[in-house]
Amino acid sequence: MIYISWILIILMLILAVVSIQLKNLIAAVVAMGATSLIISLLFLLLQAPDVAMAEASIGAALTMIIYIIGVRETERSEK
Amino acid sequence: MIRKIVYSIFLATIVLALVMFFAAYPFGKNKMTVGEYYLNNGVAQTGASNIVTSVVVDYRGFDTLGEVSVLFGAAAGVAILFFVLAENRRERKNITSPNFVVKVGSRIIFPFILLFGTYIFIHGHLTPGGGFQGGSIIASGFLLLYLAYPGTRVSRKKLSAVEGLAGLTFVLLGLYGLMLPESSFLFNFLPKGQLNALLSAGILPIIYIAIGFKVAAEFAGIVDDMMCEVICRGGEK
Amino acid sequence: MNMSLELLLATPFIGGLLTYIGGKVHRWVRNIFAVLFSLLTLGEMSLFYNTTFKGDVWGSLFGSKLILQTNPITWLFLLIVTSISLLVIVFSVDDMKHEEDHIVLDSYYMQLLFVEGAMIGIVLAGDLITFFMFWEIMSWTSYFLIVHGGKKSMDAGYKYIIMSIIGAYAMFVAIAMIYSKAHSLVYPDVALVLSQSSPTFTIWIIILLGVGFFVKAAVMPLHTWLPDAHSEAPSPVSPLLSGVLIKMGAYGLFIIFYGLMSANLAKNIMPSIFSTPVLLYIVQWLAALSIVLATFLAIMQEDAKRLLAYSSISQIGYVVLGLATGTSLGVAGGLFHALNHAIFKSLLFLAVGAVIYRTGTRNLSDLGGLVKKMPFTFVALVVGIIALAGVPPLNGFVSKWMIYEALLQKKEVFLLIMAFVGSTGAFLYVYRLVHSIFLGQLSQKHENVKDVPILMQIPMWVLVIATVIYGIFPGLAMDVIVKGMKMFGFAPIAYNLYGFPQGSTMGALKVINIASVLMISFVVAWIFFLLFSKSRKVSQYDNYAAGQVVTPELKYNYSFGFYMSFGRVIKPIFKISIERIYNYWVDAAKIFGDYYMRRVYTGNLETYNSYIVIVVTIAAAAVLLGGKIW
Amino acid sequence: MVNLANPILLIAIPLLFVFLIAFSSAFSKSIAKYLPIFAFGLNVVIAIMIIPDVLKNGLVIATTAGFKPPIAIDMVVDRLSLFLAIIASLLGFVVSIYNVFYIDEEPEEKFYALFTLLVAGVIWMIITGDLFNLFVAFEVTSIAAFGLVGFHRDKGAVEAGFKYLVMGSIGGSFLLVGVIMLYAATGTLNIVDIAQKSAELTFQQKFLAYALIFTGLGIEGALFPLNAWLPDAHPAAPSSVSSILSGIMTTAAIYAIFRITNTIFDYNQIYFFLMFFALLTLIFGEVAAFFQKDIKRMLAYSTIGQTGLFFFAFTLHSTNGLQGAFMQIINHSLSKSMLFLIVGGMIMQVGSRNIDDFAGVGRKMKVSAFFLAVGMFSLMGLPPFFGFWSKLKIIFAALQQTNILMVASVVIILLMSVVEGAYFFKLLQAMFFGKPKQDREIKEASLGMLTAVVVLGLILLFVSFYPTPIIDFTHQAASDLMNKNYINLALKLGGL
Amino acid sequence: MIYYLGSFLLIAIGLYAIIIKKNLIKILIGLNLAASGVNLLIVSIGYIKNGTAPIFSKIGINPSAMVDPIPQALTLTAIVIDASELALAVAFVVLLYRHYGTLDIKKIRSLKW
Repeated sequence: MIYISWILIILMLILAVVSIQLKNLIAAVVAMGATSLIISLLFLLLQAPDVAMAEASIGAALTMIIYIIGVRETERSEK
Repeated sequence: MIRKIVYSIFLATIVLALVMFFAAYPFGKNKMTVGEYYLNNGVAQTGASNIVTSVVVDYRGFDTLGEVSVLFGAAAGVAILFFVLAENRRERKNITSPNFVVKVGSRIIFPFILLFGTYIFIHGHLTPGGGFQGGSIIASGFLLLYLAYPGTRVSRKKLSAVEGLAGLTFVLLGLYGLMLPESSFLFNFLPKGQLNALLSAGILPIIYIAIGFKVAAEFAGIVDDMMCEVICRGGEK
Repeated sequence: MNMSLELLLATPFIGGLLTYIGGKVHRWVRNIFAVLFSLLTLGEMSLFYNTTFKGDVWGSLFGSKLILQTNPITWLFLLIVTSISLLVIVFSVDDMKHEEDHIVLDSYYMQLLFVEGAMIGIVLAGDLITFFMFWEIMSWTSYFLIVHGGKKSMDAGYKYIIMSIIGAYAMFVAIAMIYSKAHSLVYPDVALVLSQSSPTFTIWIIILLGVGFFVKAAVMPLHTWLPDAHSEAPSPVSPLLSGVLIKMGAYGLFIIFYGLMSANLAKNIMPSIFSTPVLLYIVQWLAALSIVLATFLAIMQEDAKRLLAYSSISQIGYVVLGLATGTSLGVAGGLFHALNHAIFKSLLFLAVGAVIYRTGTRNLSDLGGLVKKMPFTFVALVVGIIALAGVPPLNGFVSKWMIYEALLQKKEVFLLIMAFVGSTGAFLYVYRLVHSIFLGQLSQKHENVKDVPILMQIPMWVLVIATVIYGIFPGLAMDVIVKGMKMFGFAPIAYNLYGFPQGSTMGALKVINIASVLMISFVVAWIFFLLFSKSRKVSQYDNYAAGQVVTPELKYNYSFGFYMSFGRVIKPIFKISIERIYNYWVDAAKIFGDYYMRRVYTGNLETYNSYIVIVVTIAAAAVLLGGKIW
Repeated sequence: MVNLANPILLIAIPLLFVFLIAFSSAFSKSIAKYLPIFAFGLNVVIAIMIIPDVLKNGLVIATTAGFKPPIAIDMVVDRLSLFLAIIASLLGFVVSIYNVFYIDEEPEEKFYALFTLLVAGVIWMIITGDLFNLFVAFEVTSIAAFGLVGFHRDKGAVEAGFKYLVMGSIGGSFLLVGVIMLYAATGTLNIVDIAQKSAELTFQQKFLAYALIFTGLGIEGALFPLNAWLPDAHPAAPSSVSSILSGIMTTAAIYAIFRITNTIFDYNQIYFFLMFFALLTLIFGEVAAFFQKDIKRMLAYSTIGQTGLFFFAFTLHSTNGLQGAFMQIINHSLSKSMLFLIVGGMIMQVGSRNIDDFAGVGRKMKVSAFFLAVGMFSLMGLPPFFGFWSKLKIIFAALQQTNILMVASVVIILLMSVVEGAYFFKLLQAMFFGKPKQDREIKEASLGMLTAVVVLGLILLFVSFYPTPIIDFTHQAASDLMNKNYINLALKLGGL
Repeated sequence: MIYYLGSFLLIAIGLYAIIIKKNLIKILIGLNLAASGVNLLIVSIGYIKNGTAPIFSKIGINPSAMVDPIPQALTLTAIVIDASELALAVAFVVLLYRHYGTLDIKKIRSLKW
């Protein structure tokens, strides 16, 4: 159980850094969605199924959609 | 460039201080005091098998009331910001209509998503999940409709009616608790029923259903405003 | 019986409100109410004149009682306040009539009565909180009075309110420091605390309170607001300001020097030079400086009201000089001069106000020759300037004489010289006033100028009579002053109704003799003038200058730059003007503040967020470094 | 009969009306306009009915969900929080009357719903007894305020709203981390319970949690480095909203800091550390206000200055200091909200927010100009008004022990009130004695808006001329909070 | 222990993005990351070594083996609050873009001191 969480957390941190540094905003938002998906997996590992479902459906799905609509309305890429 | 380094040093000190604090409370240690009480007699007092739900709705129900009003505030805020007078709404012309597969597929999947969402918030007090999760699943169902049929518009009147009704049931249930001799807000006055039965745990399922409708309506409202922002504003920059 | 003090204090305030409401009803209702209520206050005051009774508590705040009390000294100042306010209100009924349209006169009369009420509150106060409360009410109500005078008066009022707030807050710190030690701010307890506490504490208290009173009494370094405020204020308000308001500063100084600090306390807590404590000595020198410099400035003025304003600064310098001498004669002289100055300065301001009411200008150079047109105002002005210069039969003489005598007895030679320079200077600017307004040729514009209506003349005549009475019978005021000073621990001075008896420290003085001699010589000169036929009656305009006929609009009596030559002598003194220094510091503070504001609230969200992170990092660092925060 | 004197109703009723407005907007647009008035009218009545219990035993605890406090969330109402709740409901009532005449932009029912939510959130923050519930109330208030600040949707409002939102959500995250650290240390979320359980924790362990909570609430409570959003947000919001924002919202956040600092983290160094913040807030607030040309920005900066003042009074850590702080809170919330309402009416008449265009307005709008002068004098602390008593109390408390630092801080305070006097008199002067420049025909604000102003003005005048009940009330409240019987009363009543 | 470290680092990355990045969307991403980090921290505090999810699907499960339910309840609320805040934030960003025409925070400075 320890090793899976190590891998997942490191993956999450990498994805977070990626989502910040990416120039293309859509890709950045997708990376952010991926981090929250991994976080909901971590919640499962922490024996918190309720929160995992909430994080998945709200954090990953709805927030990402709202961000993508936001990006579509403004500029696609940074600078 | 120096700014980046300086700020990273600041953030490093914050992280270090946090680590120092949490060193005294190692990861797996049992830090519960009130938590013990909930685990030991949660089932007896609220009748729900999912203790998290009993904490969310019954013991700390007031937090959830606050949380629901935050969501209401956000939906109202987005509605204010994207408010467009009726007369200068214009349909956006050049929307690429999605191909056939998406249209047919979404029409088939949509009822199943609704079913799945309602299943989750009806069984909130038995299985993991509840009003919030079920509601957001239904909202993503609506999202699917927007993707498949860009022109569709959910009537805002109905949405705010559902929103208002659900909120009213929540608060009125709470106020009814005050009428009783125990006179405390959100008191669980209905019979608890036996464990793991669908109609158990008093007012918990009713509240969670209300929350499910409310969250679904509000997120649908927000997404509808956003999509309307894209469609009916004419999309000009 | 004790209901009276609260009633006396409340009447002006209630009167003010009723006048305001009356104003809504009709103009005359308001005027009548204003005059009625100030008359009522004067009546109440005279009803209890010369009776003293210890404090009756009208409230309590944070553990210290609020007390109203009276003693003869308060009656002296009450007399000044109520009488001058009544005369000013009567004067302004007509004077402000023509400005009915754009100035809101209802609030003007209300503020007049409020200022009167506030000053009564100050004088009656038995403890420092009531004193301070009415002190601040006086500041902001008088601000509203000053600002009624049009655009320039707004800047003058603004400067006045800022300086008086600074002064008030200096007093606030002192009161708070006393409260921290004594928890009760009634005068006797405060005196007790001051006598027990450490010398530095007492000196700090005295300095802070002194700053507050110096600002209001316009002693030299803090006087910059007075010339603008008194000259820009509407004409009936300036007599109230310079006649009465600055006396409150003098009353305050009297209270802290002789009320809070017992007579000998000053001696033993600080070294003394020439037998006066060093603090009082500095005050003496400041007063003397302000006498001399203000007189020089008054001489140079072109505007009548500014001239009178600077003369107020120098005359109040006499009062403060008298108070600071410390001997009973000097203090009595100071108090008496305060009364006299209130009377003749208000008379002068009313006279100049009458001239302005008729001619519309107060610039000395384009007035002239009004003596035939406005005889009564001329007589009033002449009586006022004789009193101001300190010529015997009128009231200015006795009090100045007592101050000189006190300085002589204390062998303060330099101060005496400066006082003399001040009073001789007074002759110069006093003559300037009467010469350029009334003597000389009448200019075209003022052909049809008549004298002021009756309602404006009555206050002037009352004041003229008052100067003569207090001039000839100084005893009237002296018995109140001496009885009051006995309560503050001063040796009594021998005096009688007409002046000072044979053996008194002051040397013999019977003003009635001097007055009668003057009267007789005046009559004799008048008879000579009538008997011996004059050569020929010549009209002022029948003259020539070097062959060129002088037409009526060309006036040959010069009045612009009257003392130009004298001005060149004292020019070097005025290179450093205190006003410029203050403005310099205010502007520097503004630039400094503006610069830092611009850098902190930059409008950039990034910097705002970094502020938040910085605050948390400081806390985190503090925890990491072992949690000792300095 | 159900006893109505239950503090929970103070929050439940406005929330009920929020959802009622949402529900009713589906049918008819116009009734949403009058619902907030009923909501807060009921609130004021209930709050007044609670007064006898609070006076009797110092504290009223209302539990939710039928369980004792540490298990469930409870509402703790002591003297001052009740008084603040009364002021908040009264302001809500008065301003909702004002709103009916002031708001005419289109999404009206959304505005009224958010407005009711805002005041409900403020009352929630004041009386909640549970730490996480405080975070939720903080979020409810902020989200409603974000929406309302952006209500006008013009360039300034949107920028101000966005900045306020970003800073508010950072504050929310820090507050949440702080709350969780306390939960990890003690296992409960009830304030009184945490105070008991965390008593033996060393300073080093608890200080970071306190710093995070302080930052979170400080952003909302307009303390110096954290209040950069306030000068943009308050002017951009509609005047009725900014009167609630300045009047009671910042006060609620500061009151929350008071309660948490006095119950859970009670060290002497903290008060020294906070005094540093308070003085900076005062200085920057007042000096910045002096340079403003826009009248609402000036009032917003003066809010920062006043907050600095009563936060300084709190950091004196003595009963007198607390009493001075409470009196200043009462003075500030009454007069500042009245000022914003008046200025709102005047801007509607004059058409611009620049001070120079306000010349000569005082003559035309007599009643509102009179109450403007009353409010400003009370804020400045000039004698006959309530501000004088509270400033007197604060300075007396500050100079309790005359060491150098205290005298220096008192000098700073008085210098800053001179600056405050400077810019208020500048405005008064232009208002009353300036010549009206432009031709716009200015007439008095409409009757409905005036009733709101007159009600607040009369309360302020009553309190100024008869301050003794308020002084005793605040003295008792200060001694309650000071010598910890907030905790022992809660223990006795709450039965932990 | 890795969970604590992971959540602290996630919060730090979020804050880093908020302060350093110029683009509005990146700031919002930073906000979301910081909020998710805080949620992860809350849940990981409630975890008890080899405890099970706090659901009594069968009668017989003994409560002492269960994980602490309170942090999960708090996280549930916190997630929805952050989501609603960020929805409003995106709305503000869209309006800002329409008024200012740019997403660069440095250019959105019309309200100065």
